[in-house]
Amino acid sequence: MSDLTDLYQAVILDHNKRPRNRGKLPQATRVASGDNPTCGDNCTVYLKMEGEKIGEISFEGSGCAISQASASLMTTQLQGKTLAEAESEFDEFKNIVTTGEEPADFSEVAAFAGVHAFPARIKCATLSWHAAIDALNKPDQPVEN
Amino acid sequence: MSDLTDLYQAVILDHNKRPRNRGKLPQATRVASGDNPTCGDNCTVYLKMEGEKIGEISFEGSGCAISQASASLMTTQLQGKTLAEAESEFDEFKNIVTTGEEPADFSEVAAFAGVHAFPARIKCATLSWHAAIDALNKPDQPVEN
Amino acid sequence: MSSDFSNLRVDFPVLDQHVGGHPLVYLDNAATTHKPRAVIDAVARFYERDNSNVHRGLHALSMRATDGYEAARARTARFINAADSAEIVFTSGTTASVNLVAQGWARDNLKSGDVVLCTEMEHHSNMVPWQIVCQQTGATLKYIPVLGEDAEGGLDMEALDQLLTEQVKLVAFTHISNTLGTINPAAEICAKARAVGALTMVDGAQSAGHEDVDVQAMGCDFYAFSGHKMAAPTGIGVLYGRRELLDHMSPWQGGGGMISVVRYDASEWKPAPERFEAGTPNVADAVGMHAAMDYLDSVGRPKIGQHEAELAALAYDRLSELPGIRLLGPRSGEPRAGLVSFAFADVHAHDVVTFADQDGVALRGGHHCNQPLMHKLGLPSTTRASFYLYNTPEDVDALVTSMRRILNFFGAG
Amino acid sequence: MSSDFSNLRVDFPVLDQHVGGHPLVYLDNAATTHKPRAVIDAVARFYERDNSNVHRGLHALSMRATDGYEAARARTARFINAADSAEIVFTSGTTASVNLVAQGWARDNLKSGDVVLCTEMEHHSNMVPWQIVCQQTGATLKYIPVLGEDAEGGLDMEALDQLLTEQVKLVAFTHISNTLGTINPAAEICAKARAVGALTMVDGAQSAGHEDVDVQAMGCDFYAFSGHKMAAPTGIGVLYGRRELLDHMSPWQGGGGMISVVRYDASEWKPAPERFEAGTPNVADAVGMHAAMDYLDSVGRPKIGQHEAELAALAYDRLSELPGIRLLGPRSGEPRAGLVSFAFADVHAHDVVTFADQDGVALRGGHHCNQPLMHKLGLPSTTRASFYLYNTPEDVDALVTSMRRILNFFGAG
Ligand SMILES: Cc1ncc(COP(=O)(O)O)c(C=O)c1O
Ligand SMILES: Cc1ncc(COP(=O)(O)O)c(C=O)c1O
Repeated sequence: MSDLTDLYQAVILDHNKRPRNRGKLPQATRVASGDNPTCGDNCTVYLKMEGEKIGEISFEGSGCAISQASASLMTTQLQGKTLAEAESEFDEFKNIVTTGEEPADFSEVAAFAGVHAFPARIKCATLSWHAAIDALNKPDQPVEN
Repeated sequence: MSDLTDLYQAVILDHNKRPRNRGKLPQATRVASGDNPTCGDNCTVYLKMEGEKIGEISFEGSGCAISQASASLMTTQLQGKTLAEAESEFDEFKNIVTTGEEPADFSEVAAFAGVHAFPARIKCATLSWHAAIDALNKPDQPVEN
Repeated sequence: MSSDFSNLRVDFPVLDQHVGGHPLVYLDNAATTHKPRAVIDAVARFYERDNSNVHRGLHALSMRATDGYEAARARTARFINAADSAEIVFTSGTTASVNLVAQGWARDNLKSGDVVLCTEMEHHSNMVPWQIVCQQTGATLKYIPVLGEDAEGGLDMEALDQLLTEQVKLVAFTHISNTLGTINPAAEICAKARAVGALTMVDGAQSAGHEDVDVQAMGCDFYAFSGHKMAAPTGIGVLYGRRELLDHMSPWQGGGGMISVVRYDASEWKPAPERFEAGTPNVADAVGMHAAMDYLDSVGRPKIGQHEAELAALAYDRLSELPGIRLLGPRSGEPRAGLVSFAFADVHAHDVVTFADQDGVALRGGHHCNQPLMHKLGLPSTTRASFYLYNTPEDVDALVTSMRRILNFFGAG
Repeated sequence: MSSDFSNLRVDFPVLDQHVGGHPLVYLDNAATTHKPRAVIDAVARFYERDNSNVHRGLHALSMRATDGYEAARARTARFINAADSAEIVFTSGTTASVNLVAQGWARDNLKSGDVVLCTEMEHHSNMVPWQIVCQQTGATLKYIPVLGEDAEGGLDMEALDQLLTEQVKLVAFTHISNTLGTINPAAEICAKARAVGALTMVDGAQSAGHEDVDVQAMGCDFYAFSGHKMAAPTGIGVLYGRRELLDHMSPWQGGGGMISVVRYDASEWKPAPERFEAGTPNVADAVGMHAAMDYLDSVGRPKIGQHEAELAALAYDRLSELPGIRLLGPRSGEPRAGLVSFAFADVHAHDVVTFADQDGVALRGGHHCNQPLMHKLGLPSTTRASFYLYNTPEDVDALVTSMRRILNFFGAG
């Protein structure tokens, strides 16, 4: 059970139970979706840009605790970031979930280190991040909600 | 080696070396061919009918010693026979090569009893017989040689 | 619940292991089953004694390999009561068998205006090949609906009667649903199809190793199954087809072994079954499947099926007591095959399966190759527990205990 | 002739037996090879410890099975130096691999006026699929001729230059001929094909397990081989395809595992390699093939190839002393792979093989899935002796002694 509590840390259970920034974003200017059809997980990320930076961010979708918590945490991490900054955050996140190395600076994303012991779950953890980066790479345009 | 000399009995070696009734039959009225493409064996049987009976019979083709000897012996057996008689001879022959039981009446076809120990060779032994029966089942008509 | 069955566990070496510190409780049998020692040994023995290519060989090993391969074919014919060994085509599995019929029969015989009938509960392997061939030929694919909000009502047989027009050329349906546990009335569907002149393709992946199958009594035209789902090796499966049909079908693959004559400009085919077995066949695994058939029939497939069904019924009833659970397929007391699919309101199937694994309980979570049905039922995925002869009532206990623990862990208990 | 090789015989349990009262001398390796203990055990171990379905599973066994299957794919990529594991598609064998390209690539891309180039020495498995798809698409199949009355001259490379027009869309050729022992200049043919914009499909059935293969250096677009011809189990094979090609090819089979989205009306496919692996894959035999690759590379494929070639050269020279013999393929002293095909003027190949079998010598007699070439050479069939790492010069002695005895028996000596 040690592995399991590593995987389902309190941070993750909390984000899963009370997701932050969940729901559509009325004034979103960019949106992108991703899914993991083999699991039925899916995630849509909405962005309202302020210049080069993310002004507001939200997500919608369904999936396991790992994917929901990761999406929720992702929104709190990327708020205010540029594309370049978001990409480097994602690189760090990918490193955490694939290697289990916890980042030097104490941060909530460290909670995802336990995922590395469950390779089949890595895709769950990164799904929303991929959607966010996809959205960031799009041009601004009115989004039909 | 006992099996082998059973298979290649003197009768068979003799018919293989000096096949009887080999070659085209100029006045043939019926002809049929068969082949065993997986081995490259092939056999054509020519018949000149006299009423319901086989007047003259010959074969052509190439194949292993078993198939050549069997064709040669078959021509000597079926000479003068009707379709019904030929079919019953073939039944007896099939019985010999599949069961190894030698016929009660002493006859050359008993030489083929050894084939039953080599199931892969049964087709070689029966190829020419099949062609002969096919030919017998056809109507008489001039055959282009 | 015969106690004979727990004695059989020792025949399956893989069961003798711990996962997450707990004894393995393997409940993923609808995905694949384990192999008894007799099957593992039959494959090894083939490689140790008889290994050779088949058909064209005249030396001792080759004749033994050919005999072994053809004996497996004859055994398979007996296993499903086919009239003739020539009606048994060895393939790599159910999926390949269905694709063979789709491309070898349907592609030549369907045209615009024709209809293929499938069911809403089909596995992707008996659905996607029909989508593809309908797209290729212009035929239309229609679905027999599944009744009930939890699909508890089975196939809508009245809808079937309406859908079964003269345009229908083929009805492709699963004998037992791998997602719902529903047992379809195969003989009845085949009879109805035959009455309008349609052929039938029965997906036997979940039935062949679980009950006595008699394709002649069932009256189907094609029946497909996989070895690995019935105690046999991976990589081998079967297509049964009525001889008249097989002998008139186009080959699906060209190559060695399926030809009678090859010239540089064109070729001629052997009759069935060789016509459909291009290339060197999977001899060792056919021999292994023969051993699996002997094993299953020595236990008795009707007994196996009853045992599994009892375990599934027990699991259904025990699980239905859990809070927030939604159970799919036949309700308690209704006939059900040896599996149960369910979903919790607040815990996703992935979390369930990962959690159960730590308790040593192997489950499957996902869409079970049945995405459109999941979509219709409004579920992203379910958790499935599926039983086989080596499972026991204690395995059901372990399942239920593990489910209670996860509900507690996620605060949903 | 390194003595290391006779030490390897003990690794192959099947060799330790008598046939017709004589120790088995297995010279039918071009048809199928034997499996070392390490491979037999790897398959058994998979069933005993890790057996499970792959891909969609989240429990321990399923993750181990997936890891084993994907490790086999990565190992296969290294085995032939593919740039990327995603370029490795597991199939049931060479024949299936060729058919996959014929139906997945050629059927969509060929049209009337296009040309597929094949060779006169192709195995039916790399010939009949092209006949079928040319018939389906209206493209024309042409053949690169083989030179010499005993086919001793190899492919006619000048004719190739003439045949290689802009109309040629694909050149399909064997790396090593299973009938002649000819080694074709694969890199050169691929370069010439590329120069006119044609793709290349290399049949590696006789080369993959016999020399270090580097698909990137060879410059081919597709390369196919079978596990069973290189010490691995039956029922598993490989299609290598360049990623850009695979990602744009249509799936060949529909079903579970190859889809990303299935709706009742239509479906979408996963990228390669999954797109081409519908259904439950042959996991155990992929794991077995991994073990075979490790085994072969621990011995060293270049050493294996050289050893076989030495035995074949020895056999060629010794056999050429026999009366009435006709030997096919490269002449003495010319490069030749590890096999020899021959025919006697007065004794048919069937009689030769049956006779040799009684001496314990396993040979193959027939057309070797190369009917049209046999026809061109005016031979109904030949006898073939083919060698692998476990054969020895003593095996060549046994072969020659047996051939002398049969010539005497039939009064042809
Ligand atoms: C040159 C060649 N190509 C293709 C094949 C076909 O391989 P398989 O029968 O394993 O599909 C063979 C062997 O039979 C061969 O020797
Ligand atoms: C009902 C059903 N049909 C078809 C299949 C496909 O079988 P396979 O993957 O062995 O080809 C399965 C299992 O995956 C199944 O459960």
